[in-house]
Amino acid sequence: MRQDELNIEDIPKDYLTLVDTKADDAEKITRPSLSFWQDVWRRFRKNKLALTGVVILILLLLMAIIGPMITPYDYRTNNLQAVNEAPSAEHWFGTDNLGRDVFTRVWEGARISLFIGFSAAIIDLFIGVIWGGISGYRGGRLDELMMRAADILWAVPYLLLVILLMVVLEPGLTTMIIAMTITGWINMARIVRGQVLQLKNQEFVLASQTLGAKTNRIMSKHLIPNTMGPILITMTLTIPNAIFTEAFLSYLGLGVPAPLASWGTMASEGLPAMRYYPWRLFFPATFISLTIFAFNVIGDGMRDALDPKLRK
Amino acid sequence: MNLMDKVLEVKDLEVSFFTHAGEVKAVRGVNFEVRKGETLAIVGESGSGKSVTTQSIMKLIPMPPGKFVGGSILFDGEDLVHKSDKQMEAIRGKDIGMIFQDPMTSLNPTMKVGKQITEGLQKHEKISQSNARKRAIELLDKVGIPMPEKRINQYPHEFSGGMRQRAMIAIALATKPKLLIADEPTTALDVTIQAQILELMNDLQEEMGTSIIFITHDLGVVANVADRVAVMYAGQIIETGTVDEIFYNPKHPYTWGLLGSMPDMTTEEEELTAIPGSPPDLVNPPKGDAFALRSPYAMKIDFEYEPPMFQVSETHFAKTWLLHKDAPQVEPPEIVKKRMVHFKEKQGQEKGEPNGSR
Amino acid sequence: ACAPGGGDGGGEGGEQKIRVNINTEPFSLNPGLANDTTSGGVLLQTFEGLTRIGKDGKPENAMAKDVKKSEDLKKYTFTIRDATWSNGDKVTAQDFEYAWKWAINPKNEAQYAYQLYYLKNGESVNMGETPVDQLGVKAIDEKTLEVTLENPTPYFLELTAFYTYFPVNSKIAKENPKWYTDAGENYTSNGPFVMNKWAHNDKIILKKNKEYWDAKAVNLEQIEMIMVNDPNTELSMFDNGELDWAGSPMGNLPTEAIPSLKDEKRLNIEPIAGTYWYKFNTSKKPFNNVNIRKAFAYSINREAIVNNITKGGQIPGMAAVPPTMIEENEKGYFKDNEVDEAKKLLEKGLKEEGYGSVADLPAITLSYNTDESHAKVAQAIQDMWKKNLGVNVKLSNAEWKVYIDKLHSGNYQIGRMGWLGDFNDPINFLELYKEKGGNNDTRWHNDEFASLLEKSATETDEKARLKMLKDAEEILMDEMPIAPIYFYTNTWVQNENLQDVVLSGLGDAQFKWASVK
Amino acid sequence: MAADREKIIEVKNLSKHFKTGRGNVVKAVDEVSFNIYKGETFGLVGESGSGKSTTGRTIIRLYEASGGEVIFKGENVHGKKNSKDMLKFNRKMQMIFQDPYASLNPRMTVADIIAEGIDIHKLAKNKSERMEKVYDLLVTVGLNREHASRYPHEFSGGQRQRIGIARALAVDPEFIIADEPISALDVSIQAQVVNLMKKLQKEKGLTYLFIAHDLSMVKYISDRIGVMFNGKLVELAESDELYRNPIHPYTQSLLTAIPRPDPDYERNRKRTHYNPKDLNVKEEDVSFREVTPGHWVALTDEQYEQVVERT
Amino acid sequence: MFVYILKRILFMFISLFLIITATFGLMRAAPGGPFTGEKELPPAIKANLNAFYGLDQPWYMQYLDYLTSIARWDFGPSFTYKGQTVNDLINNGFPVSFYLGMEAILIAVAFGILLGTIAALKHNSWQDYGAMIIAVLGISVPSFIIASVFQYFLAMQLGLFPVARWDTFMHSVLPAFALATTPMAFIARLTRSSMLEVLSNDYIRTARSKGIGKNMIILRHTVRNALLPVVSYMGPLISAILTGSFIIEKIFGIPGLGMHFVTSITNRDYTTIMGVTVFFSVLLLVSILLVDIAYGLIDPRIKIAGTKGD
Ligand SMILES: Nc1ncnc2c1ncn2[C@@H]1O[C@H](COP(=O)(O)OP(=O)(O)OP(=O)(O)O)[C@@H](O)[C@H]1O
Ligand SMILES: Nc1ncnc2c1ncn2[C@@H]1O[C@H](COP(=O)(O)OP(=O)(O)OP(=O)(O)O)[C@@H](O)[C@H]1O
Ligand SMILES: [Mg+2]
Ligand SMILES: [Mg+2]
Repeated sequence: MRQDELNIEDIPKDYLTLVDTKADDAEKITRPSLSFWQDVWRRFRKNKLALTGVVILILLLLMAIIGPMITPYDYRTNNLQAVNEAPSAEHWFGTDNLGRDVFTRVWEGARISLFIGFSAAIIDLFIGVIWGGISGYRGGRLDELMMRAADILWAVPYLLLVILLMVVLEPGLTTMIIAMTITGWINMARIVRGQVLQLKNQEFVLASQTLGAKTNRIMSKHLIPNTMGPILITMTLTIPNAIFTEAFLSYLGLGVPAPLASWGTMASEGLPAMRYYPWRLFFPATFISLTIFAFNVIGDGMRDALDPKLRK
Repeated sequence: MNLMDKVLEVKDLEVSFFTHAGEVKAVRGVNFEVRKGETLAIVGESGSGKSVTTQSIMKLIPMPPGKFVGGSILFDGEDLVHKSDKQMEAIRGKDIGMIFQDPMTSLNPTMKVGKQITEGLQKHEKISQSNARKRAIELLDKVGIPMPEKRINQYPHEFSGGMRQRAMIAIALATKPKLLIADEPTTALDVTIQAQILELMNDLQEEMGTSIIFITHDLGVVANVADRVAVMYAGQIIETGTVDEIFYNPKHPYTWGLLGSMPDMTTEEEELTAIPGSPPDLVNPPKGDAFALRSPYAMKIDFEYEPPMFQVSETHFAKTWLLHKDAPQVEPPEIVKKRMVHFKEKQGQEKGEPNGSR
Repeated sequence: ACAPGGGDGGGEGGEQKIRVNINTEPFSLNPGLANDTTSGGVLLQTFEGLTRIGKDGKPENAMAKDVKKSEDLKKYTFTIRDATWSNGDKVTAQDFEYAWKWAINPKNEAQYAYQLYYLKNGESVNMGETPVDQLGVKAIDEKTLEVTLENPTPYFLELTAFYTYFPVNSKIAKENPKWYTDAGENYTSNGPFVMNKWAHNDKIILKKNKEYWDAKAVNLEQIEMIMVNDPNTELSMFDNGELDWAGSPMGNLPTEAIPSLKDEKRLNIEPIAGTYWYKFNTSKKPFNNVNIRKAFAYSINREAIVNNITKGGQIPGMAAVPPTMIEENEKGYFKDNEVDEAKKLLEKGLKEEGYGSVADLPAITLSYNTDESHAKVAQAIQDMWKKNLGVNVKLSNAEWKVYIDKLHSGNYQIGRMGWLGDFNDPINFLELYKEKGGNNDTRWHNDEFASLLEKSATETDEKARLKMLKDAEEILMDEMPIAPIYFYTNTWVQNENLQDVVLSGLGDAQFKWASVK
Repeated sequence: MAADREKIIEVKNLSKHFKTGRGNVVKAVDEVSFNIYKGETFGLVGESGSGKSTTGRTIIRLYEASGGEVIFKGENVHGKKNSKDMLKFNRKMQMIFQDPYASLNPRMTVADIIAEGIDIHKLAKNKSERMEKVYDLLVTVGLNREHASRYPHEFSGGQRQRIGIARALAVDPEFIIADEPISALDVSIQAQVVNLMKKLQKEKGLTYLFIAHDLSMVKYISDRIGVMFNGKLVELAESDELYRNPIHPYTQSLLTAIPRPDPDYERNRKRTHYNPKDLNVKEEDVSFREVTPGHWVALTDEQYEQVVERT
Repeated sequence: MFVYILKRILFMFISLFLIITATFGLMRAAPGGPFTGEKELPPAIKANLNAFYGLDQPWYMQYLDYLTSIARWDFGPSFTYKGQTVNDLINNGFPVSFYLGMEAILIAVAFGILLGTIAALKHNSWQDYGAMIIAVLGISVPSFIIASVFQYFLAMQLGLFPVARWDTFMHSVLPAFALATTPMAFIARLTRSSMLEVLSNDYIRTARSKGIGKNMIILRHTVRNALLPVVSYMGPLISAILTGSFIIEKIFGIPGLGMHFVTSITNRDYTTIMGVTVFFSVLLLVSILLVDIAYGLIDPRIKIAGTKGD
């Protein structure tokens, strides 16, 4: 304590004179000004695990870009003299059943899987959030209608839908994304709806209503930004789902045509070889898990960073 | 007063929370004591550390991020700071009971009220299921809940706010604790129900001789319940004294602000004396007197040196440089001046008839 | 089959019990309704037709004690052997007549009724144009069955071994039209085994038929047929001693396991009557051009495919009819991997079609139905065409029915298909390309080819007939509406104690003579 | 004296019923009538759950009324209106909410929160004008320009409540409903908000409906006070009158329950209890009547006579 | 409550009707029919078959036929499995799928909650991270990979379980676990986060202030409350596990209903497609309803009837 240094009995006179405290000073906030996202970032940064996730994701993205370029092989040229070779100095991740370099193919596949993962997540997010948001916010009949519609879509056999799509559309990434979108958003919509039901009676929403705000505005400015936490968690589940749905759809002939192969396809194809050529399963499966791990910890980190309860 | 009567003695307590933002020094050297059968009121604005102080006594601070940085808490002569969780479990609910701030969230919504009352009883006393039930009914009856036999089988959401708070009181009192900590038990209630609850606590205290720590920031309530008052600001006690001393002869500008900001039924058109600004950041507590920045009576020294506790009377202490013998004489706000006049009159009377408490 | 390790545990101390996998639930165990190999695989053990494919792969008399053929090969008179159904009823000529007429009757839902079109009036009866009793089959008495054919059919005795020609216990079937849906009293059969239990989608248990006329020859007491539709699981179960047989013809081996099984010398390989080929859509550019078709067909390295990709001992296919039927076809009509020739042909073809060079040729789409192994072959061939011809090929796969639909409607350029022989005669492979419609997705037609097949139908001289068929095949290979890739084989592992399981050239397994050592 | 003043709001027999599960109906507001005059502060007090918030929210049409009408400057608020009329109405009537934490969107800057009304009603021609208005409003409520770019979580409760006030003021309303604007605040900063509201009333001629359950604060700020109990208005009078001469037993119990920061007073306080069941009064018999000019109470005939006799 | 359930049941019928209609439409629009094969059937045979199965009727007649027979809970004969009706297929397959599904759900719920609880209690400790890694693996490794890994290591190498098939309880362990991993992981994550939330509730502090020990608090005060999100996930989970068991059934050779869900479509077995879809839809709708009712039982505050609008 400072007063120790001070002789209480004998304080200089000028110390004991009133000073003028300005009213403005009283309102001063001593903490530096941080925007909401700066604040989120500051807290996110403290989360080591989440940062690890970011690093992993960046590395994966980087490898997806440069990975195929750093080998002398391409993803499709066969070498039937060198099929199913174990990892070696020549082929870091070994070769597959057509003698192609697994390393090259893994990173080529990363492009597809990461793209699919991201876009499915974003599209599901888009539709799910809007659908669930409107359903929850408007409530009543419309809510009932919209949720029952989701139930129906959920119950109709997906495989049939996909088969029909296959006939109507050209196979390829776009078609695949459409196919994934058909039912992918439902989960998201359910979650967002639940959140919105809780949020819509919050006073800041009411305040906006009394100012005359329309549904659009309330959704975009108030409801959705405050549902980010659960949305992020749901998204981290959407991504693995998308990666394997892609494999399934490619298998059915809806996705990227062979010899291009995503992680999901490579893992599914590698599975029967597990006992004989484990590297063909190991590498794609590991990278899928790593991606999902990264998304999960980032999602968790984001959720914590966005949580208003932890903010003080 | 007899020193042996001390139920609780808190010495130089320091509690911090280690968060992403840094060390939140929520309690920064708090000293107080509670004697048998008395009510100590702790007042102070939101975030001043009232709850953290009292929850520290029960060791209910979440750790991490919370941590005891220093000081001791002597309960019946034993230091609670170093007790293990298991040891604390034997004390919690049995010797010290606690009533929490928000009756709406402090009861488990999925457990019947009766069960929530008997739970603690069964833990601390060897008592049969049916006896515990009987006790619960008795307790509910005592706290004024009609038809207790029926009510114990209901869930909290079927109770009104006032009833929930009474149920909380019943839970805390079930084991007849020596010390009852009531953390803003009436803040969420409306005045009529608040009054009922205050009366109830008063009655129970007289009946059982319990010591009470009563936390609130409502000075009206303090005036009603307290024997002694401690005023907290920014993690420290800045003034403490008997209820009369605090209300009629306050010395700290923050206490003045508090008293000035409450209109009473006679306050007319004049402006209320608001305390401007917001509470200080406890991660980087201001140098010197934490209140200086918001105080109209701040002196230069306030920004440099933390004031010591100046003694005003045998029971009255205040932590402000204004009490320094060389400090300028300042004019407290009108309201406070009126109160001081009243105090002088009272003191005059008291000399005639000593020991004039209730 | 002398394999060290593995496949032990089987028939527990010489007990005559075996366990095999049949992949899936059979569609129907009524011979008249069955239309899939799984059903066929079961029926072959439980029923017996007039003939049976013997150990030597030739049809031999079974229910028929004696067969008389007319001069023109249009009339067959069968004398039925003294035999009984598993419930003791006599097997009669009427049972055959009943079964065949039931299957051909348009009121019944027999998908394979066309197998009976060889009988006189078969097709018109099935179309409802002729009454059922006009079908060319007649039970003269209990023991005599007279069969009249539409055309002389030199391979008719092969056909009578096929399940659609199996008899049915007419007494029971008349009383109880649903006799075939479950094992039990009503389910009687006349083959070496009788169905004891049918747990749908799970397993079928066959027991030795005590009433079988040749019961002496039958050694096995029980065959448990389980339905596990996963090759890896099948092999795992075999390795774990839970199966006595894994792989073809009833089940499947995982391709990835084949090299190591081969290394361990456990693998059995047997060629069968089946060809894996690519069809060209000859109605569309550029495959309307024979030189381009040939170029594509010649530039495939089949040797590499069978050695490195399929690995199951398949034979590179340079002919349409498998060598199990025509031995010389092992050599084929052209040379494998003839890249230089292919390049020349391509150049020529492109010129004919007005393309300046390969670069002008739009990317070719190679279609296949969704399957791991088809995908592999397609990718390999895609790469070969790219390397050898410089052609860009896109791959496109689709779910089976969608794929079939695509091919049937001519909505493809090159499509994969395979053919497994229904009966042991080259005609079965060649007639696929006889007409423009029907199964001929290539839309190719050649009058000479067609007339050769036509003539072979009435040719009674075996040698002359074979010559005609070979000539026809030569035309087919010269016009190249299809590019054969390889001939199928059966690959399997089996309990080393299990012996005398007879596999026919068509790839069927018969357990009649089998036993556990 | 009230008759010649301009009525800004007339609430006539307003009811709001909520359907809850099992077919039950909660009569949150039941046939409530009162007027508010231009420039005054009308206080509404009553126990928790008596329907104060519901009344306020129904007036501003956050809830559709189940019965009765609300006439704002001669126009029925609950009449069918197109969205343009609604927008106009939204400008004239505003609301300040109880919870300073829940009523500000944690993910918006203070500037965006305050400017929300400006954006919706397109009151600013361009960005800089919008920001100017925001700065003005901040100064008006005693905050400063730097606060505009900050987020609500950086403010104390009192400051937050002032932001809420600035948001309401942004559209230049004439009438503000303040639903317990201070109940959630710590006593020491309640005064900040009350002082500000008074100052604004003086400067801008605002009219307030001030909802609270703490009579001392309400009395301090209000000109007239209505007391609600169980969905009904039980007493209405000028604030001094109500304090001097509470007639309804609930009002009496409310007044005697208010704790005062005065230990001597508290030691001697006597509380009147109110339990409607004790009184043995049938609800049908009760009607709202004027006892003395401007002082209305819900009474039975019998009680009315007693009261009139007394005065 | 009663009225509410009645209303929900009415909605169920409407939903069901729409599902049937949509499925019928999709099914008929999909290329290929039940008799499409490599070898195209002679037209006569095709015509016979179509007549036999009523496919020669105009589509609306077929549609009405389906509707009326579905109303009688009679799904007609299977196109693929001659002599078996779709009801037979369901009656044979469902008990197996149900057993497997329930075992998997039990595993998923029990282990998921356990894992989630541990993670929440030891928040930010190695136990938390360990549980988290298990959960992430569970989410990211699909059931069919898990199944093969189990089969290889636990059945073949260690010989702890049979490789495949459906017979004794031991046979059901591996498939049930394989089926359970993903939902288990998800439940673990749900439980963890809701547990963390519950643990931060004031009433947990109240319980502690009574001197209740840690384990008791978890048992009595947190689990029930933390279960709500898990329960709301149960509705979709039940149907997902029952319909999603196809791959597991295939790998383990289990005669369940999940298989028909897929093969009926690839076979274009129209009646089976309809039957199985209707059956699963009813299951889904009922389980969603049950979940909503269970909600009210777990949390006395929730009046199920009061959840929708006002
Ligand atoms: N778990 C925690 N983590 C971080 N900081 C905390 C935590 N709990 C309390 N604090 C901080 O400690 C300080 C004192 O809080 P405390 O709850 O004791 O205030 P109080 O005086 O009880 O206020 P109120 O009147 O609002 O209840 C506050 O600044 C608060 O932010
Ligand atoms: N949306 C709603 N649905 C059902 N009941 C409601 C709803 N809103 C309010 N109520 C009920 O209406 C009654 C009046 O509530 P209201 O919020 O108006 O009271 P209040 O006087 O503002 O209370 P407080 O002082 O606690 O804010 C209460 O019984 C409440 O439970
Ligand atoms: Mg507190
Ligand atoms: Mg309210």
